Amino acid sequence: MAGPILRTTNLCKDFGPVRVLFDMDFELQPGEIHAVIGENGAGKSTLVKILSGYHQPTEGQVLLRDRPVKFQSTKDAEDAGICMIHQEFNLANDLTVEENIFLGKERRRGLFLDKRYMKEHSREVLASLETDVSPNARVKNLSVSQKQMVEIAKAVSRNADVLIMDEPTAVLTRSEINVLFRLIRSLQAKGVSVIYISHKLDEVKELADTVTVLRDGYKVATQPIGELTEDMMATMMVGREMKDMFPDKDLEPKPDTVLDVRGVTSPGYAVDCSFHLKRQEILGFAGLVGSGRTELMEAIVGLRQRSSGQIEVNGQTASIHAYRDAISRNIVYLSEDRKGKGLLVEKTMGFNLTLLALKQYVRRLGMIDETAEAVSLRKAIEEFEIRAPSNTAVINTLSGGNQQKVALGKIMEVDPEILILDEPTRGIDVGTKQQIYFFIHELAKQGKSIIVISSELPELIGVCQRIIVMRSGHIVGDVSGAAINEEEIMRYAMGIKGGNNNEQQSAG
Amino acid sequence: QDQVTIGVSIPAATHGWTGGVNYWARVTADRLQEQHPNINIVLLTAGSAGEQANDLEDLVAIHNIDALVILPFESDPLTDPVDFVKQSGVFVTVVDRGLAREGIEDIYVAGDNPAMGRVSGEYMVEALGGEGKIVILRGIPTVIDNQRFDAFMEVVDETDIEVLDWAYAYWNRDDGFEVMQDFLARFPEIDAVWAQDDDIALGVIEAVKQAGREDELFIIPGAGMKEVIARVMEGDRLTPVNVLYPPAMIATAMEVTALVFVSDAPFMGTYIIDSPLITPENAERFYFPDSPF
Amino acid sequence: MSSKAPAETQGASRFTLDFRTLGPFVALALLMILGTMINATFISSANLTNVLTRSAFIGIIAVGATFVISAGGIDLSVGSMAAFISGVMIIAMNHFVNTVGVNWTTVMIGMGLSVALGLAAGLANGLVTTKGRIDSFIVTLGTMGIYRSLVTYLADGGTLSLSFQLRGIYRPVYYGSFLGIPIPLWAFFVVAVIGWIVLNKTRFGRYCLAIGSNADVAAYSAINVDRIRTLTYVVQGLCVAVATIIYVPRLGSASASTGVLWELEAIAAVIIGGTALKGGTSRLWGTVAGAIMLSMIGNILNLTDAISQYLNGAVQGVIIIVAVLVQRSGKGR
Amino acid sequence: MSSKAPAETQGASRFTLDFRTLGPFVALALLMILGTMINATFISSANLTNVLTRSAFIGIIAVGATFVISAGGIDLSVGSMAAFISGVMIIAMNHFVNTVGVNWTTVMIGMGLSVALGLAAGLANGLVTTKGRIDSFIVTLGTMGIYRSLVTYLADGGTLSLSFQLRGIYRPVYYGSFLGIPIPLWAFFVVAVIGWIVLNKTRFGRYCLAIGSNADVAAYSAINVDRIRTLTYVVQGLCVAVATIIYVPRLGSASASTGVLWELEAIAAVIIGGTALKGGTSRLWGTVAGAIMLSMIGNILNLTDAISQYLNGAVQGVIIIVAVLVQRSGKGR
Ligand SMILES: Nc1ncnc2c1ncn2[C@@H]1O[C@H](COP(=O)(O)OP(=O)(O)OP(=O)(O)O)[C@@H](O)[C@H]1O
Ligand SMILES: Nc1ncnc2c1ncn2[C@@H]1O[C@H](COP(=O)(O)OP(=O)(O)OP(=O)(O)O)[C@@H](O)[C@H]1O
Ligand SMILES: [Mg+2]
Ligand SMILES: [Mg+2]
Repeated sequence: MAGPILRTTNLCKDFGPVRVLFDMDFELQPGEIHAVIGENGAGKSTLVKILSGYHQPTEGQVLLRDRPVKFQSTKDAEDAGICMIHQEFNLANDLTVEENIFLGKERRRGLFLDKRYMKEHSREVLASLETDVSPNARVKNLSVSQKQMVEIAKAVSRNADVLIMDEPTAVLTRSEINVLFRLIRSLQAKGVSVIYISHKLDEVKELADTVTVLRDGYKVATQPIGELTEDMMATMMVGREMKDMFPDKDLEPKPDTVLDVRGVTSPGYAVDCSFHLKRQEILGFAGLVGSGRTELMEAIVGLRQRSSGQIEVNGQTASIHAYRDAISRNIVYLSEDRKGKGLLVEKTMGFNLTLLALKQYVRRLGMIDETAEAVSLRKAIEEFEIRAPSNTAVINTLSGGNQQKVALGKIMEVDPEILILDEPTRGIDVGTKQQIYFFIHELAKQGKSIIVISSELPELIGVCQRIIVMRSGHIVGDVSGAAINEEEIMRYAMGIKGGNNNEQQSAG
Repeated sequence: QDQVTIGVSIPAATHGWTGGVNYWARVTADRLQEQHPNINIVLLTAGSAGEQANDLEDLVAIHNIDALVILPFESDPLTDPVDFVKQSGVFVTVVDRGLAREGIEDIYVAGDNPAMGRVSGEYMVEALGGEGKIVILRGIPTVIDNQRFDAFMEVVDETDIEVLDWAYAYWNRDDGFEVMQDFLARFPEIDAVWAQDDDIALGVIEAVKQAGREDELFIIPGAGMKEVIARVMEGDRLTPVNVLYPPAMIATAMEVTALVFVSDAPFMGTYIIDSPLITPENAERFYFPDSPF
Repeated sequence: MSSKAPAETQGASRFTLDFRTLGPFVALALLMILGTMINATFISSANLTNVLTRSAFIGIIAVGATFVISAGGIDLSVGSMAAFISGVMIIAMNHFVNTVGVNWTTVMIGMGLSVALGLAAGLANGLVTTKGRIDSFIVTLGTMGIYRSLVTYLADGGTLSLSFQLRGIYRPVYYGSFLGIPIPLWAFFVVAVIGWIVLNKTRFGRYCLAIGSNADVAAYSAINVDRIRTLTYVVQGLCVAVATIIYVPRLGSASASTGVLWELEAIAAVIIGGTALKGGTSRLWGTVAGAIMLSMIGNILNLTDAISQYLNGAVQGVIIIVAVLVQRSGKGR
Repeated sequence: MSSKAPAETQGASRFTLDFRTLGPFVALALLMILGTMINATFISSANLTNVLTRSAFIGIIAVGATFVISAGGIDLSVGSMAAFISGVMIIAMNHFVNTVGVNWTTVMIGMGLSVALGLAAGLANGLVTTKGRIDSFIVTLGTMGIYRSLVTYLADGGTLSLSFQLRGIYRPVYYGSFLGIPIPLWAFFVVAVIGWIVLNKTRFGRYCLAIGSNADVAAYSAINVDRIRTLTYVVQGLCVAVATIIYVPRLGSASASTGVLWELEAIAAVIIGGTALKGGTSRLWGTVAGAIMLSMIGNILNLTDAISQYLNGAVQGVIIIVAVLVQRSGKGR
């Protein structure tokens, strides 16, 4: 086949009075893996949403195999062979994995659903993703990474000619990413074209054939990957040179323990976990998907049932039964599930920003000081460089990365001493990531203590002084200093090192 | 002659009897307006006591009525609102349910609820020969229902008639059917049923038929629905009699009220509408095939 | 299938799973034990047959309500819709008795008309809800008033009665039996089985759940959300029509008071059965159990005079809440 | 602030924004024009005062319902709760008239009792819903039956009447005026203003909206979801108590039929006003407009005899649907 399979000319998109895409000329060649990168809010998601029928362009054209097309809905695009994995989860929570994978594309035998086929097929697709999610599992009971795998499975099972992936790996660990890449390459071998959006430039370098860079709604460049380095891509994205991704490791934890967790068990998820956190420490939590890190933290801060275990804060036993008990001890938790647990997507930035810390804004007669809220909002927008259509914008209208920034701003409102950040840089561009790393570092410097859960090992290695590794609900490793390197951590995570369960619980 | 506006306020047609009231109010209004060009009648129906109080306000404020004919949804709650209307200089006729305070109304057209219970009771005693087992289906928990029930019990209590149990059937056929089904299942021996209302009775009849116990008992309905009166006329064994409680009393009240304005004769006072026993012999007199009730 | 899934995820014990699905049936069993203790007549086959047969109307309507609710809607108009359809059916049959005669054809015409009206009324509810983008609560509150008024108007405030000659023919549809089981029960059973199959084995059923769970996701999955939603109201209308066909031969009449509060009973049956009011789940057999429970409570209260009649409603309320508590207690949340 | 948000999303023009919030008021204005066209007396101050005063009961109850609904719940028990509270109030006042005497103290005791009962009944609804983890629809359907039965029981099937001596004292609370405006209207206004402030300017109000919008997010924002939810029912109970205090002097009695269907009217007022049934939004002034509209429709139907009384319900239904359509038509979606 000659010529691009999918092409746009002069594509523009307005949301009300705001233009977010300007004269976009984009080309996707058959069988290529085409990465789209750019800062948060650059317009990546908007572009691919137009290509897949979620949005209609304000101006310009989309051409499929050189024929102009006007997708009125995702159905039109899917019928034309274009399928997209949404940046935000697009799954029906009450339905099962299998039901979601086949939603809108059910296979029937006569009048009835061919459940056996669909279940089998779901199982196959999930197996090809090397994930152990059951087709019968209900989506609302899955962890975010499992949900992401279901999203991918859903898209893959549609046998599209053009597969669009909007940050599929934001919540995946390295080994899952490897699986995904193998899958993408095998699809490519079958002639499928892939648009791949990611903020992880190393992945882009590894996977993509071509890169398009967007900035502020404009296309900056389209280049073959060959000559590009990660630094060059970052520079094109951000518009300035990027250096020193991570802050210096010049901080040493203070000797006093601020958080001491002993034998915490959350039935079904985390078993007898013990660890401690010192003042000024940045402690990482690594592990494969489903290792129970999220659940352990939720159990610690009172968001999840705890069947046993003790928690000491600043040397005193703390009875934390509800999240507000944790908050009152200046412990906050940033959820990995931004849309489901982190932010009210139908409410404004301001509403969300102050929700956790609302007590601080209460004045005379229990009235909320809206002026003070507005001040905080402006400060947060400045501090986190949140890019929003307006200060009263609803979360739904922010780009994924900017939503994450609001979520970060929200927990900072309570001025915490201990921060537990679950995937804090999920969906954040390199420039901002760098800011967040320095921000974490700065917080530690101010004497705060931070736990970072991340599926990106380089990130953990870059910012953390010590890293705890979890595997299937158990703490299996604890590395610090020179021992912090990918091989070592992976060995624990995969169970090659650290042996079986109970040995290392009170390590460190 | 001056224009006269008469407001008529009655309960909405939510069950058979009130349906009859609505019918008679409408036909009487049409007839009176035709006969007396200077009379204008405004008819309002209400779904609850509160709504009826609203209607009274509207009749005074908007329609500027000279006379009010009201069949109160309930006596007590409407006493004050009717008093208000009276105090604004309106001629007031109260129908069926007397107000809780005396001396408000100019004319009272009274249905006799205790009489209805008493007549039913007396027939029951007579037909059963003073002994037997009966069940009772009552209407909606209201004062009217209590009056009928108490009067009935007063008669029956003196005899050897045993009331097996009673239950509310909400003046409704479906409830009559279901409650009777359960009574039939529960009591192997029932000699008679006081259904108190024709709608309830029609449900009871179906339940009895279904259980195949038509021969063992009889039913005393009440009010005077045309279907039931037809049965009485035919000499149906299951419903040998009926006890009148005529919805047409609203027509009487409207008529008398209109006469106050078109003739100079004094029509004040109380008009009692009897609750006679309807038997095959006199049934024809109470049969109005055009009425929906 | 829908019943199995959660257990698999939570890796929880089989027991939780079973208890959750069985919840309504456990509650039903407890209620039956209670009934038998209060009065042994309760368990007699005659009484149970009465109770089950009575539950058929609400039950059939509740099957339809399960569709509407699982897709995230609500239909308050079912009771007055039933009254309206009964009324029109009776008028039509009384009319055709003169031209067509006293025979099954006339009854069939009435039945056909009932189905047509049910479908049309459901369609109207559905279209106004989806096209007008109005909350189904408001739309069906409105149509509830409309149908109720229309039947009052048709009956001229009184009662519409089926011609006595026709009743003889039509009667067996309520009072007759087949293989010893009353026809209404057969109808209930067949409607429930079909409902279950449609909800659980067809694309339409799956789409209902998807829409109830998350309408945006459904729309993005190329589902015609408006059409499916509208169809749920049509299914509800059809169920009301079927219920009406069984209802009319029972008393042969319709009036302004026919079907009052049926909507609340039907919705209660659905929710007692374990379907969530917010949509996204469905437990059709739970609905069936819920409907039976509701008519059983009334029956039990009629079998005893231990409790003041005035307090019937209170006992009913307490039992409903306790029944739901019983079935929820198995859940972890 | 919540009222502004959605419009901006759509990046739509200011007009859309305004229209959406103003929707119920536009509908109200249209209704008033209709009323005036039908009968010029409609617009007379005497008539308008009547209508507004009448809307106060439902209006005050609907203010409470706005809290419950915005937090994602529903309360079906308000009508029978009002009846029950009226009944207890009347019994108590009749009792104290003998010991305390025919004076304001007795009336105040009654009022205090009303408030206490309202709070308790609301608390019961809230606790059963949250602690029992039962759908509020079922819980309040149950308590609806319970309160209704209790008042029937207290009234012994008949009517409870306030002693006529006391009525004279208590009467002005409904029939009196202050600065030319009837007391019930003042009460409605004050309750609405307080309700608006609490919903829009306090932490509690914020939390209601957060919970209604997404209860998980609320929990992850350290909000005590169960407590806030429970409190919304308590607020509802308090509003019912206030409405009852105004209701009792109007008719001076309570019976089994007091307050029937008020729950539907209150919920309808809330939804007509623009609050979504699924929670997460609140339009308190919309609720006020909705309540006024509902009583205005009844009034307008009384202005004319062009329409058969039997069809009142149909006209009412149509107007409700059209009113909501009118206000929704401004929306993009
Ligand atoms: N529905 C909407 N209404 C108004 N503005 C919107 C809407 N959706 C997106 N935007 C705006 O469009 C711009 C581009 O958003 P987009 O989601 O395309 O960014 P992105 O490149 O995908 O960013 P990220 O990396 O953070 O996901 C942002 O400024 C965003 O706020
Ligand atoms: N709702 C649920 N029901 C049953 N099992 C669950 C549920 N959620 C998670 N699990 C299981 O609990 C364990 C830990 O879950 P989870 O994947 O959230 O851990 P994690 O370490 O936080 O992973 P991630 O890297 O995705 O954050 C896994 O075995 C997972 O399959
Ligand atoms: Mg994006
Ligand atoms: Mg996690």
